[in-house]
Amino acid sequence: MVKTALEEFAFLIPILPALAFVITFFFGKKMPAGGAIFPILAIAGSFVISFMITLRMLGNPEEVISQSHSWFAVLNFGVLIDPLAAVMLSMVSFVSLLIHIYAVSYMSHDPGKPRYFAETALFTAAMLSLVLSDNILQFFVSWELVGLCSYLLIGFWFEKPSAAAAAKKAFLTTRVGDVMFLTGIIILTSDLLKLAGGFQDGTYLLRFDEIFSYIPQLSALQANIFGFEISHLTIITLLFFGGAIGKSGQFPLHVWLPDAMEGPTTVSALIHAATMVTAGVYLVARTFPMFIAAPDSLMVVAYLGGFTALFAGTMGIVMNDLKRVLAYSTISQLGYMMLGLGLGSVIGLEAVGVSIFHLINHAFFKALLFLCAGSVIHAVGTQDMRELGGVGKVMPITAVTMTIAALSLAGFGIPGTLIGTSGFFSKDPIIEAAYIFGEHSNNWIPYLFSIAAAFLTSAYIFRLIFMTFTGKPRSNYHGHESPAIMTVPLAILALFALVFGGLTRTGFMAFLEETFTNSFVNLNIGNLAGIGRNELIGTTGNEPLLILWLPLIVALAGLAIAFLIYYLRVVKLGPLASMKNPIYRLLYKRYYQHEIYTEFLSLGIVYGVIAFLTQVIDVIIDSIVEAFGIITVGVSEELRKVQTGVVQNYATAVIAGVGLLIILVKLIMEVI
Amino acid sequence: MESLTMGNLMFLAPEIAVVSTGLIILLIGVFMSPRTKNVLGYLATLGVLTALVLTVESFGTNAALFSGTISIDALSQFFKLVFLAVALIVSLAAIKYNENSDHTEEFYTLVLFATFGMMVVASANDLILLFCAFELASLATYALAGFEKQNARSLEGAMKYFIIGSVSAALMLFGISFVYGATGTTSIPAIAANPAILTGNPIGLVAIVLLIAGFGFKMALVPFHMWAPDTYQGSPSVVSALLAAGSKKMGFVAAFRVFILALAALQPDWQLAFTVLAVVTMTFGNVVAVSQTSVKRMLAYSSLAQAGYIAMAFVVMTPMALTGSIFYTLAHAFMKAGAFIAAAAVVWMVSSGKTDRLDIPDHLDNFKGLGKRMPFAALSMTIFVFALAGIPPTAGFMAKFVLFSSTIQAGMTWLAVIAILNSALSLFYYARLVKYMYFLPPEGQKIRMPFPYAAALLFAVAGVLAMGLWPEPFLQWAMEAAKVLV
Amino acid sequence: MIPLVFYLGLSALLFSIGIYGVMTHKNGIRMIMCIELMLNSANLNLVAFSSYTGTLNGQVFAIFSIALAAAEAAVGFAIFMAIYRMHDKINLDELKILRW
Amino acid sequence: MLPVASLLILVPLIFAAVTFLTKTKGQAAGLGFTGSLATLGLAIYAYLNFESSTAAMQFFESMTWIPSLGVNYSVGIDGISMPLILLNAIVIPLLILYSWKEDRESPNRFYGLILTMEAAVIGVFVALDFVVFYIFWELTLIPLFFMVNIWGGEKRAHASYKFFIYTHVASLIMLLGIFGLFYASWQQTGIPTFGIRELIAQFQFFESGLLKDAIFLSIIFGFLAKLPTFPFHSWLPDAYTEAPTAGSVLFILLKIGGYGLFRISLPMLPNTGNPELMIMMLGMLGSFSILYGALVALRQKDLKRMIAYSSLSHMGYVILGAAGLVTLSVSGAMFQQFSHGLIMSILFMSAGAIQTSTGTRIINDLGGLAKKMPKLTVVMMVGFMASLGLPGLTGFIAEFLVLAFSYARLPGFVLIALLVIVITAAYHLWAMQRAMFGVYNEKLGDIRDINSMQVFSMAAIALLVLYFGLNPSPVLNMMISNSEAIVSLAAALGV
Amino acid sequence: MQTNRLLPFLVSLLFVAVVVIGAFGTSWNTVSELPGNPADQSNIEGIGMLIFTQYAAPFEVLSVVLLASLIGAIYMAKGEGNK
Repeated sequence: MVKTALEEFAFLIPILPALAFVITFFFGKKMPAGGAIFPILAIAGSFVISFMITLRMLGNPEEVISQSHSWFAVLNFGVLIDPLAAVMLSMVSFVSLLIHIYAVSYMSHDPGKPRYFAETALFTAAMLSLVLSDNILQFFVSWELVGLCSYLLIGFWFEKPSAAAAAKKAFLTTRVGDVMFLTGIIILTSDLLKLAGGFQDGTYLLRFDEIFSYIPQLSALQANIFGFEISHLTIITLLFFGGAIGKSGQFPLHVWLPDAMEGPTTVSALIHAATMVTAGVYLVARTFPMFIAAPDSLMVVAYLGGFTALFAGTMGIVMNDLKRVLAYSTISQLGYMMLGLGLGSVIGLEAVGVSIFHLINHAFFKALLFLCAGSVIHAVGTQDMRELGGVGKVMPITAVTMTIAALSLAGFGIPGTLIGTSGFFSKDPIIEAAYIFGEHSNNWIPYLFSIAAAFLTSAYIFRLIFMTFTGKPRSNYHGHESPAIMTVPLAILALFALVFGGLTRTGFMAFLEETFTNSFVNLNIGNLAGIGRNELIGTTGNEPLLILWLPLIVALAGLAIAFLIYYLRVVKLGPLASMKNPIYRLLYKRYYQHEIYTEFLSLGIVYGVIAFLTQVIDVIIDSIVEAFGIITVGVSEELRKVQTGVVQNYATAVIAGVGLLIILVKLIMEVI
Repeated sequence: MESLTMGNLMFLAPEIAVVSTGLIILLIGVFMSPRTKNVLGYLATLGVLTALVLTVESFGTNAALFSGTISIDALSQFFKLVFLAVALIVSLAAIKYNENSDHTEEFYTLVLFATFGMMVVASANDLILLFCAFELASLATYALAGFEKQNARSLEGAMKYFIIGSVSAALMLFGISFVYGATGTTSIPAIAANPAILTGNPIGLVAIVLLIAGFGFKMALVPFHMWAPDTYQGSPSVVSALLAAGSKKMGFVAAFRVFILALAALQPDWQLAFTVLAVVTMTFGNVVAVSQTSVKRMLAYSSLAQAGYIAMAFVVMTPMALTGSIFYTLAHAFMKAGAFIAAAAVVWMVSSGKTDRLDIPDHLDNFKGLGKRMPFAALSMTIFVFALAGIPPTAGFMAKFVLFSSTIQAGMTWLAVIAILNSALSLFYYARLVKYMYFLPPEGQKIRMPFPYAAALLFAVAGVLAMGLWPEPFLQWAMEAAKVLV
Repeated sequence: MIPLVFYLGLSALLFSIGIYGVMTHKNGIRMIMCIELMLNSANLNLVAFSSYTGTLNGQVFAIFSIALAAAEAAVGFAIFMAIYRMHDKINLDELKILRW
Repeated sequence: MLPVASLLILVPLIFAAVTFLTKTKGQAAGLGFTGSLATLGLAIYAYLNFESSTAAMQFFESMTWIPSLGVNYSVGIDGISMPLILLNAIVIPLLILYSWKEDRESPNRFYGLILTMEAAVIGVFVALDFVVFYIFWELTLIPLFFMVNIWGGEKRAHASYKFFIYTHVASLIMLLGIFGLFYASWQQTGIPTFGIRELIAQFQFFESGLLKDAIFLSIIFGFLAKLPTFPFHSWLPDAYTEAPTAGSVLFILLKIGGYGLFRISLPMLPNTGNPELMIMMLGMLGSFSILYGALVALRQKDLKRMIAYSSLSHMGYVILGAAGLVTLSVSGAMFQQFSHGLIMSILFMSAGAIQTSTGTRIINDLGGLAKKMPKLTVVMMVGFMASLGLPGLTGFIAEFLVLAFSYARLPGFVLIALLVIVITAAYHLWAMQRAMFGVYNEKLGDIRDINSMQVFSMAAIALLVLYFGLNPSPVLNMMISNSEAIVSLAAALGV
Repeated sequence: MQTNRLLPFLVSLLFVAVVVIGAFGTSWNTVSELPGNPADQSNIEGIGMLIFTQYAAPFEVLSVVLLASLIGAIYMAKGEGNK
């Protein structure tokens, strides 16, 4: 009986925060703390439901919750809670709950509190709805709504021009990805209709089970693009991945994420570290059966993920802004997750487990990093690391929790044992999988990407730790430790960042691997991989010892370098970190992305050339229309002069008219 | 040779009513003082109204009188309805125009005699009668056009009207003489029965074009239209209404009778001639109207354009087209007469005030803010110009609807396209007039509309809307009339 | 017997002379004279046809048309008198306030 | 059962006539509001008694009018017209509320014209006879012409002329097509009729493919110019921009072009000489309009002009969906009409509110208005988001249906339209950022937020946008029934 | 009007040419013999008969024409002092 009861509450998971949004939005002003209590209670409710469902499902992963209702036409909305969704729901509601609590204090001085809490509540609702959607359209709808909330929250301090600009940039850049995603959905819809031979009564066209059941047929459809025969499934999955690129800040659509740090730090923690940006990873995981059945798609995912992990790391290492370092770190870690998923072409369903495991752990330690950074910014009033230093003395709790988070991020742990941070248990399997991939296909590029990125990760995060918390203050700030309402969430998160990975390691992956074999869908991943011409091989853990230890070694190397340069200051950075150094300039200018994307592509090509030319065409079309009027008036002005006013001329006209008309008619009659 | 009985005379009751009213007015007017002469206007209105009722009642009768020189049929009765409707509007409006004038009786007698002439033309079944009646309508209106003897414009308009009218009369007579020479008769049915020489010889074309010139003068077809803008502009507005709405239709009915009934054998020739004239006329009228600043002159050019549309019937020559064309004449009578009366109201307003442009009393500038100064005049003028532009639900729309659609039916899409584009072009200047009336600030006081103008406008508006909203009876009559021609 | 076309030619010539006069003379009186010439050339036509077709209609028509021409001339002269009163001359080409 | 279809025309018309005669502003606005409420009541009555699941004509009335031409006064409501009638009936009372507190000269004319417009537009929607249809079609021109000319902006005269004459020409060309249809049918059946359904049914029996194409093209030209679509849109930016706010909203509610497309052109399309070509043409016009409108909007400096071009871009979806010729794409196109009416009303009301308080519409002269006008900002944000196709609001439903289901037939054009989504987002967000966010431009002085009436009316529309975005079925279902009828007709002919 | 006589001349020439060509090019249907000596055979009687029988209607109309032109001419020609 408990089971049925729980199922019936499932729909409340997104509804509760949504209601909180409405209440806080309209009545928040009249309430203490901007009505924060409603979102907190609602999200707590969501968390409880999610967590209970997850717990129950751990025992019986085949029995998933699936409810569908007709929305419009052949489309539906519904709830699907399978292992994948369950862990995501729990994580999202949990992190969101902690951050909301933290924000009560963090935002306490801001007059826009009601708006803030309303928008974050809406965000949570949308994110939860995204996670538990049972069809691709609801997924997309929620996907867009979280994007909207991201836009609104980045631009929360809209009076700051930079915030308004960053919000716009975030929305537009992710919109590029969204359009690809939408295109994928549209092609998918069109293909499904074709394959199903029209609308079938009783089936919901875009529900995941329906989609998955057509994977072989979709794969068989071929399109000819520039002479290449490409499977429709590949096109669709790549377009989906395009959406994921935008949302999860993968190269080349990662540019918005660092700018998004213009929003309040809590927003960065919630949206741009823990939850929304992982939606892209979640999308790929959710549609993993399609990806694995599509030739070449996972390869693209792996390459782009790996490259992003490295690429973002290089920029993270030169940033001076506390939050920007974290932002690049997020991009880099999301790259890891993508890489993990991409390696599914070799390790199969395990990739989902590895990647989502990293996603969850990342949520904890990255949220923690941001909240710690927020704590520092809240106390000190600046986020430029060059002006910080020695904060550890003033804010010990923050310093400790942040160091824990950093260790987790860098992936410290002892291979072969159960000792290690959360990040260690989820990042290392990815790197190991990359090794297996390399071994299997003699393609070492993903592995090289991942190992290099691991080094950079360690380097930039300890650079941050040392620059911020050690040494002497480099500017005149007055800091103080944050109040308990802020430090308690920090501590909770620190706990999770430290031990969650170690505790759940074995069960977690096994649990997630049940995602595609249950009462909702029952897929044979091996067969699907065959369709995608992917050969699956064994699991991780049997690599040479060096390979197991290598990630730790490079992480230590990174730590050591950071320690030498930023703590002991044995190396003078002056000439190296100057704009005269082309490599530094390239990194500091972030590979000239602003110049290429904003100034050249957007303003130059689209706005300056294409839109300008269209406007010229518009003027021409308009002039043609106007010309009719002008010509008519001109002709009229001339023609009226025929009427000279002299009666003799009138008579002439009459007589000439008679004569000419006779001749004219005669001539025409002759011709005809 | 049948004898003239009272029964036969009853067929002519409308004509008799009109002409005798004219004579009575002339007679008693002599003995009245200028102040009491207003009564004459009402008397004339009453006479015209009586004739109108008699005409409507006589619908459906057919008769041939006076040795077959007069034919009473649906066509004649329909056109009499047109002329009498115009005469009614003009008589009503002229009550105000002739207020305190010493020459009321002359005015009304001439109006009524002109109307009588037009009515006879509508019935004429013999070229001699047709020519005489045509001249009657012309002669009476020459004097009317110059009725404001102290007004240089009025006189100039009358003079031009007279010169071109006389030349055209001569041309017509010349043309008739050839027709007579070729057939040996002046009776329309007899001509139709004996077209051999005309069809086989060049003189047929010459005669046709001469006749077209003669009728085209009244119809105001380019290039026989030259007098029209000047005269319409210069004449008193009520007279312009009579000319544009009434006497123009006389040209059409004469042309219907002479070309379609008498010279049917020469259809290819006159069809071609009318094709050229119709297209040139509607285009010229619309284009030149665009740049006019005098409202009456603009209406004159618009009247040219409308003549071009009506003349399309001679080109298309299907029963539907003739129906449309005949329907159009009635619609145009209401619209154009109404529009000129509205202009007359403005001219009156201008001359009774001091703030406006007096040199050209019907200048567009004087229409500024008319919506505030004389709301009813502005509203009815708006209805008239929108009707002229063919915007539903007005008579103009229905008329164009039937006429243009018949062009499509006959497969002359090109002609329909020209006509439609012209119609769209016309909106340009009509809309400008509306703009002046409603969108520009008034430059004078609000003025109470005199009753006669209001009554005349009301009648015209009623006609325009009735024909737009309930065209069925009018269409039936027009169809009957068209049947006479086919 | 004089062929009919001679009459027709003559009347056409007369008509053209009238036309030419109307087109070139400025004086109103002369113009009316020219118009009369045109009307009369048409009458000549009518009478000639009447004789050559052996019907009398044409001559009746001619009589009517003469009467009409007289009436027309009367109205015309009256209009010119009014014009003369106003402008002290009847040069019709100078009356062109109404144009364009 | 009330004769709802006729009453829907008559009630606003009568109220309009009475409103014209009122003397004071209070009377005029009150009477106008009452009239529009009465119409709304009728529309709701019709909706409640409406059977959504059938494509059949309901509330049908017919009377002979001009028997000699086969003209009947016949009216009726079906799933194509019902949503549009509702749209007008809902928005116009709110529009009157919106402009309640504005001071303007001759309020009696203002409110009278709004009601006249309502009557004329509803007249087009219910007409089942081409003559009735055309009469109301043309009648819609006049109130707008007056509206723009009396209360419009600086270049109002030019704009109103252009709009009036341009669309009149298009209507006349459409009229030619109607004539062709009428006579060709008359010739075949021997019975003259102007009945829309009868003539469309007869259309397939015409022998000459050329004739069919000519008729089809000339009729659809009238609709396309009214919608409008690239390249027949020149009248739109000027007219929309120069019109007063109420006029712009009335322009938006003027959904007769798209309505004609569904009512008349689509059922005819499969029977034309070369349906594939026609579909390609429509698809091309649709996607080009989407692209073109968005690109030009991107470069506009004037807020209202930008919205006007965005409207052009959005109407492209209507054509694209219609060309898709699949049940759901056609329904999507119909839904786009409905949704566009609501969304653009908000946008034009917002632009109008900004102009009234700041005195300018130039986006770069604004800035930071969100601080001074928070209420407006919220509603405007909903409008902008809906306009750029954010899910959860009506715009998305329509765009998704159109794009997803037109793809099968017109993949290339759908891809073009998809690309534009980013540009659409770009100009909306740019305008939002420049006008509403950032530092407040102190040159604008002290400005006021929108008044409570305006908040109410705009928020009501915004809520509708949200409601129908979350639950489109109430209107979408009736559209689907009718689209099915249209598409099955096409499918039967193998198109 | 010395300046502008060429055009009128050409126009009249055109007119006369057209009419003359038309008239000369036509085979008129004429009686073979003209009715004798007009002095002997008066047609006054015939004309009179026609006017009062067949053409009574034009005759009546003509009377109105004369009256109308009388009124018109008198009205126009009368010089009322108030110039």
